[in-house]
Amino acid sequence: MTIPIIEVENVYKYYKQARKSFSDKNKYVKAVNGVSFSLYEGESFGLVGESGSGKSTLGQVILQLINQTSGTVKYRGKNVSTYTKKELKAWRKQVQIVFQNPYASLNPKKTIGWIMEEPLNIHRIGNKAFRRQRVMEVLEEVGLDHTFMDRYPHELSGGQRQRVAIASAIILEPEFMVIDEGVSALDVSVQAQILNLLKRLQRKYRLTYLFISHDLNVVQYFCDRIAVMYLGEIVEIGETEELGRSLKHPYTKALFSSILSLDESEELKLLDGNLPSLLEI
Amino acid sequence: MNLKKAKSIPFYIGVGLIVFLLLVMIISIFYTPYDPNAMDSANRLAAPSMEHLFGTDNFGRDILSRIMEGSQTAFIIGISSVTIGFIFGFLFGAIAGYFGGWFDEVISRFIDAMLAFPGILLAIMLIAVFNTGMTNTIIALGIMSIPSFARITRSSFIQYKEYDFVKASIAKGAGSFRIIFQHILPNAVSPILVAVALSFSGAVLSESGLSYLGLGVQPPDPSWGRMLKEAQAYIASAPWYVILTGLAITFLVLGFNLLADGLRDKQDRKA
Amino acid sequence: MRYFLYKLSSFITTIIIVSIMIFFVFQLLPGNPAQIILGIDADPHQVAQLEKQLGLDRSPVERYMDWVAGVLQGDLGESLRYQLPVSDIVIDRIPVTASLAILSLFFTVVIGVPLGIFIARSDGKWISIFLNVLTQLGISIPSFWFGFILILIFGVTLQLFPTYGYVPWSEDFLGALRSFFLPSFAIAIGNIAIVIRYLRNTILDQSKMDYVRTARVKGLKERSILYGHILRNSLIPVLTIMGLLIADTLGGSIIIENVFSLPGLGNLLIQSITSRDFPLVQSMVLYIAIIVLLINFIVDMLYKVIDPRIRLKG
Amino acid sequence: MRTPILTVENMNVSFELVNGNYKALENITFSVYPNEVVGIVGESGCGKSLTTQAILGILPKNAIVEYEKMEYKQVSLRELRDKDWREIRGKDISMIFQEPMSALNPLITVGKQIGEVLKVHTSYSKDEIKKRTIEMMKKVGLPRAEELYKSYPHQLSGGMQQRVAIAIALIADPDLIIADEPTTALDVTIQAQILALFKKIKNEQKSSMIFISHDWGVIRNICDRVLVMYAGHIVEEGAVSEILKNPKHPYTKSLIQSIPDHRKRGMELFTIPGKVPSLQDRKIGVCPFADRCSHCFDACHIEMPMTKEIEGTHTVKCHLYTKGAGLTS
Repeated sequence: MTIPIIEVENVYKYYKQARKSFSDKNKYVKAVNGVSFSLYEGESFGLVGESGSGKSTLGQVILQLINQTSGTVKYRGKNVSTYTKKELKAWRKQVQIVFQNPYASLNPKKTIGWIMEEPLNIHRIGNKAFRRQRVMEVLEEVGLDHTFMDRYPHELSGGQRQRVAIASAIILEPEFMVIDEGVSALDVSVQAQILNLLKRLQRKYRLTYLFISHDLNVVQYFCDRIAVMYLGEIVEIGETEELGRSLKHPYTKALFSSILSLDESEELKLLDGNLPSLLEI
Repeated sequence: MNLKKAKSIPFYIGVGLIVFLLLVMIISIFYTPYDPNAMDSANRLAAPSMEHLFGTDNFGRDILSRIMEGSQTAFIIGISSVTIGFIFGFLFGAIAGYFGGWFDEVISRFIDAMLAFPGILLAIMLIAVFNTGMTNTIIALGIMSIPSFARITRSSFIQYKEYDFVKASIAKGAGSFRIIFQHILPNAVSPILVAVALSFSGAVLSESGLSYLGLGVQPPDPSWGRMLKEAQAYIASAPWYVILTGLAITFLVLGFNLLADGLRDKQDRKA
Repeated sequence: MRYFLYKLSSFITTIIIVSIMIFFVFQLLPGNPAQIILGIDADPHQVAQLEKQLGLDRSPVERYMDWVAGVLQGDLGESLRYQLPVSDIVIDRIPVTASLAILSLFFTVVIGVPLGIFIARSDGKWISIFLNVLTQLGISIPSFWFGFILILIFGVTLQLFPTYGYVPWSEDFLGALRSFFLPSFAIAIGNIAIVIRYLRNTILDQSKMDYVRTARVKGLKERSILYGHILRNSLIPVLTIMGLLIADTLGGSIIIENVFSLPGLGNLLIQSITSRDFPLVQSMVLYIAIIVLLINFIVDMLYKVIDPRIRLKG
Repeated sequence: MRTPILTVENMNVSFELVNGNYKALENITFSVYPNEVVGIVGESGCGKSLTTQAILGILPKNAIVEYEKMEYKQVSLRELRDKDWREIRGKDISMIFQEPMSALNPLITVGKQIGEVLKVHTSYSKDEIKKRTIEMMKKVGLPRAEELYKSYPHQLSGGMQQRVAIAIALIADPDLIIADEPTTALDVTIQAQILALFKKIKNEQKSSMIFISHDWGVIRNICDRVLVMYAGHIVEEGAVSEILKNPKHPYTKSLIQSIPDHRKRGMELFTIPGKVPSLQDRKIGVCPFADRCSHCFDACHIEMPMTKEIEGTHTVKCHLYTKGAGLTS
């Protein structure tokens, strides 16, 4: 737990709002507003915040699916913006992403087998027989059998699709994975299955997770460290156990007091006054 | 019969009309009841009979034979102008939608500008400059259908570019080529197919209009629109001439419109 | 206000692009207008002089600027055939085309909207399939051929309406209405079918929305739900195709004026093409395109008034 | 025993789909008492929303609803004609939905949408309606009510939109409010505020509520009694605290155990194998949970268990308590 695998330094992402008339000045939406933190090998790092807080944008900036306005993202000490095209492609084997909506994250026109094989095809790994073998192995790994190979996404349930999305992400045996609200769309019993699966895969492949979620219960269960994002900034960061005890930022206080516990002794307590929501500012 | 099957009836009517007229067109290449251009001054404006099923025109020519021959022109114009519109529209739309930036800005402006011309006016203007005739009609109608293809292609590319499965594939290292051909195109096929069918019916309709105005296909090439122009003078004395020729146009256009609607319906039901 | 400025700026940009497109398409014309006016046997010296007079000796860019500057001042150039300013000729023809377009749009709305509502409510399986095919038929019929059919039925057989020519409104209001009735209806038929189909679809879509459920649990009558909630939301998308319908109407009137021998813009356009009067054609095409753009601009403004959600999202 | 405000006995709902007729709800029986909040909990596809929509009669046309008895304040709803039904909706029974944005008409000001209920059900004058609307808006915690009266839904945040929806549901002072996942679409901090509002309503209005949620945390915080639904059946019913402390049905047990929270960190979460069967895959006449249940035995695949009373109002539908030895754990 000494060398960081990912370092985010002073990252900003501003979106330019389209100018609608000649008299307009350029306006910006500050989706990510000066964020720095590091992720260490093998940990699960939680990123919590409400909708519009910039947590998803940050996740995609780290994977360079969105280019940051300024700041650097380092992978194992190397600035990823300086990668050559070839280096970038090689790096993409090491880092993966799983999205929230299992209905949008699989190409509806392709079979599960094709989707699973795609990463191997992109990186030209093995021959046809090897790839097929590997796809079946990984499918089994996530709890699906080989009969799924010829099926299309619409024939699968939400939980099954999410397993396929995870399987196609781990088939390249990455080191780092962004889980962008990866269990939020699922029912409780299915969510538990997927969370257990992610934990098991983490142990097996020594994965590092950036776990993005709005659900504090899930994050507190799943993650070792938590960062709370609000209006594009990280307002609080710390070990999961400690974070709950000593809250400083008013938003984090409100957030933690909103957790609905099943424990008899914990009654829902509400802070006085309305906290400004993003949309009202 | 269940609702889903019943809902497909118009689609099959459309396919039926197209197949029927396609057969008529193919037959007409080898056989027509009479020589479409053979005049018979003794038999002018004859009403439909066993001899002349659709009657004869003002020169005594067999109307059925002329309608059959006219179907060749309709299909040629439809297929060629849709091909032109599709190739250029798809190319512009795909590049604009996928890469965005200034190129998209320029293309979108041009699409907007071309859509400002009320349908047939753009074709009329081009014909005015290029002159009439089969080839120029095809070019004019082809250009006319570019903006709709470009717009549909552009919007599907923009739409699918933002989909999670495309982003997931980029995250796995996929390049533009793979993204376009494996991920976006297979999903964009159905809206483009709908546009092909609509564009075909639009071309047939516009050609008949242009030819009616004398700006489209010129003799000796046969054309339903020009037949209607001739028939207009005999609307009172030989109404079948007008009615039957117009029905041929209507059925072909209807066939493709029903086809397009059915395709769109299937696509919506899947989504 | 910002919405207005934004729409205005895109309206102007589009006009500029349209005018450039038109101008340069006409630059592709083979032959020399001066030669065309004076005939093939004309004295080359005279031709050169007329060229200069017409400005043909200058660069296309300069001539484009001249043309645009003229258009901005209401000067659309001079017709070769009539030897008259284009704007004078065009102005005479406007009332006919405008009457056709307005009457045709009137038919479209007055017939299309109620039928659309009616059809959305009749949800029988077979009736809706039948109406589906019927409205497709309406869209597929060539409007000029439908004009013939109307002439055949109402003009020739029933003798209810005149089949060609027109009477000015100022002379005989009823007579004018009668003369515009059939051609307007012929133009409208396709648009009526489009409005019916479109409105039916939007009503059916809107009926599935959550706010309809809210209205229902408030205890509203089905009638009040339809007219108070669903219909307003359904008409907004219909308004978006209004610009398209108006363009269609003008396009349709180009042909229909020739069917009914009405001396409107369409009639003039075809005549000037046949007589190769290109300055007239060029200006008229621009003129019609600007009208369409202007109407679209107005529709956009209306849209803003009716839909409170429209801010700057375009 | 108090008299219930709403009683439903043996309600069945089935859907006529393209390829046949499918039972979506079976033998739904429950009551709601005055000033009581009844929760309905379960995973998606279990029939929570269907139950309430069937009661209000707002299901799509291909749904067939049958019941032995359905009474609102001792009046059978079966005999009601359309007109009388409309008088009950909105005035006596009102409803709040999950997505506040889409539940409001985008083209009508929020003030008008709230006041519309009074326009339909009362003969108040325009001014009176406006006055009451603004009062109600203040009551549900909408700031600057006079200004907001004239605003459109899209100008409000999600939390404020949901407050408008709540105002619509409350303004005619109904005796029963049905809330269908009213906080699910909201951010957690906003959810906490809305839940506090519901508590206030319960205390001040003295109305009854049916509160649907998939979230046990929400249920625990707001409900007195809870119905646990699985695949179209009510499998367990009882006081919330009792069920959380002492769940009897294997489904309820494992569902509660599979909820992640910080106390379970580092532990494997309890899971139920498989998923909720879709409408087409359901078996009729047997225990719906049998295929996923680790305690299942012969009887579970043969017949549907009877309702067994555990203690007071706590009941369960499981063969373990009628035929088996009961669960020991």
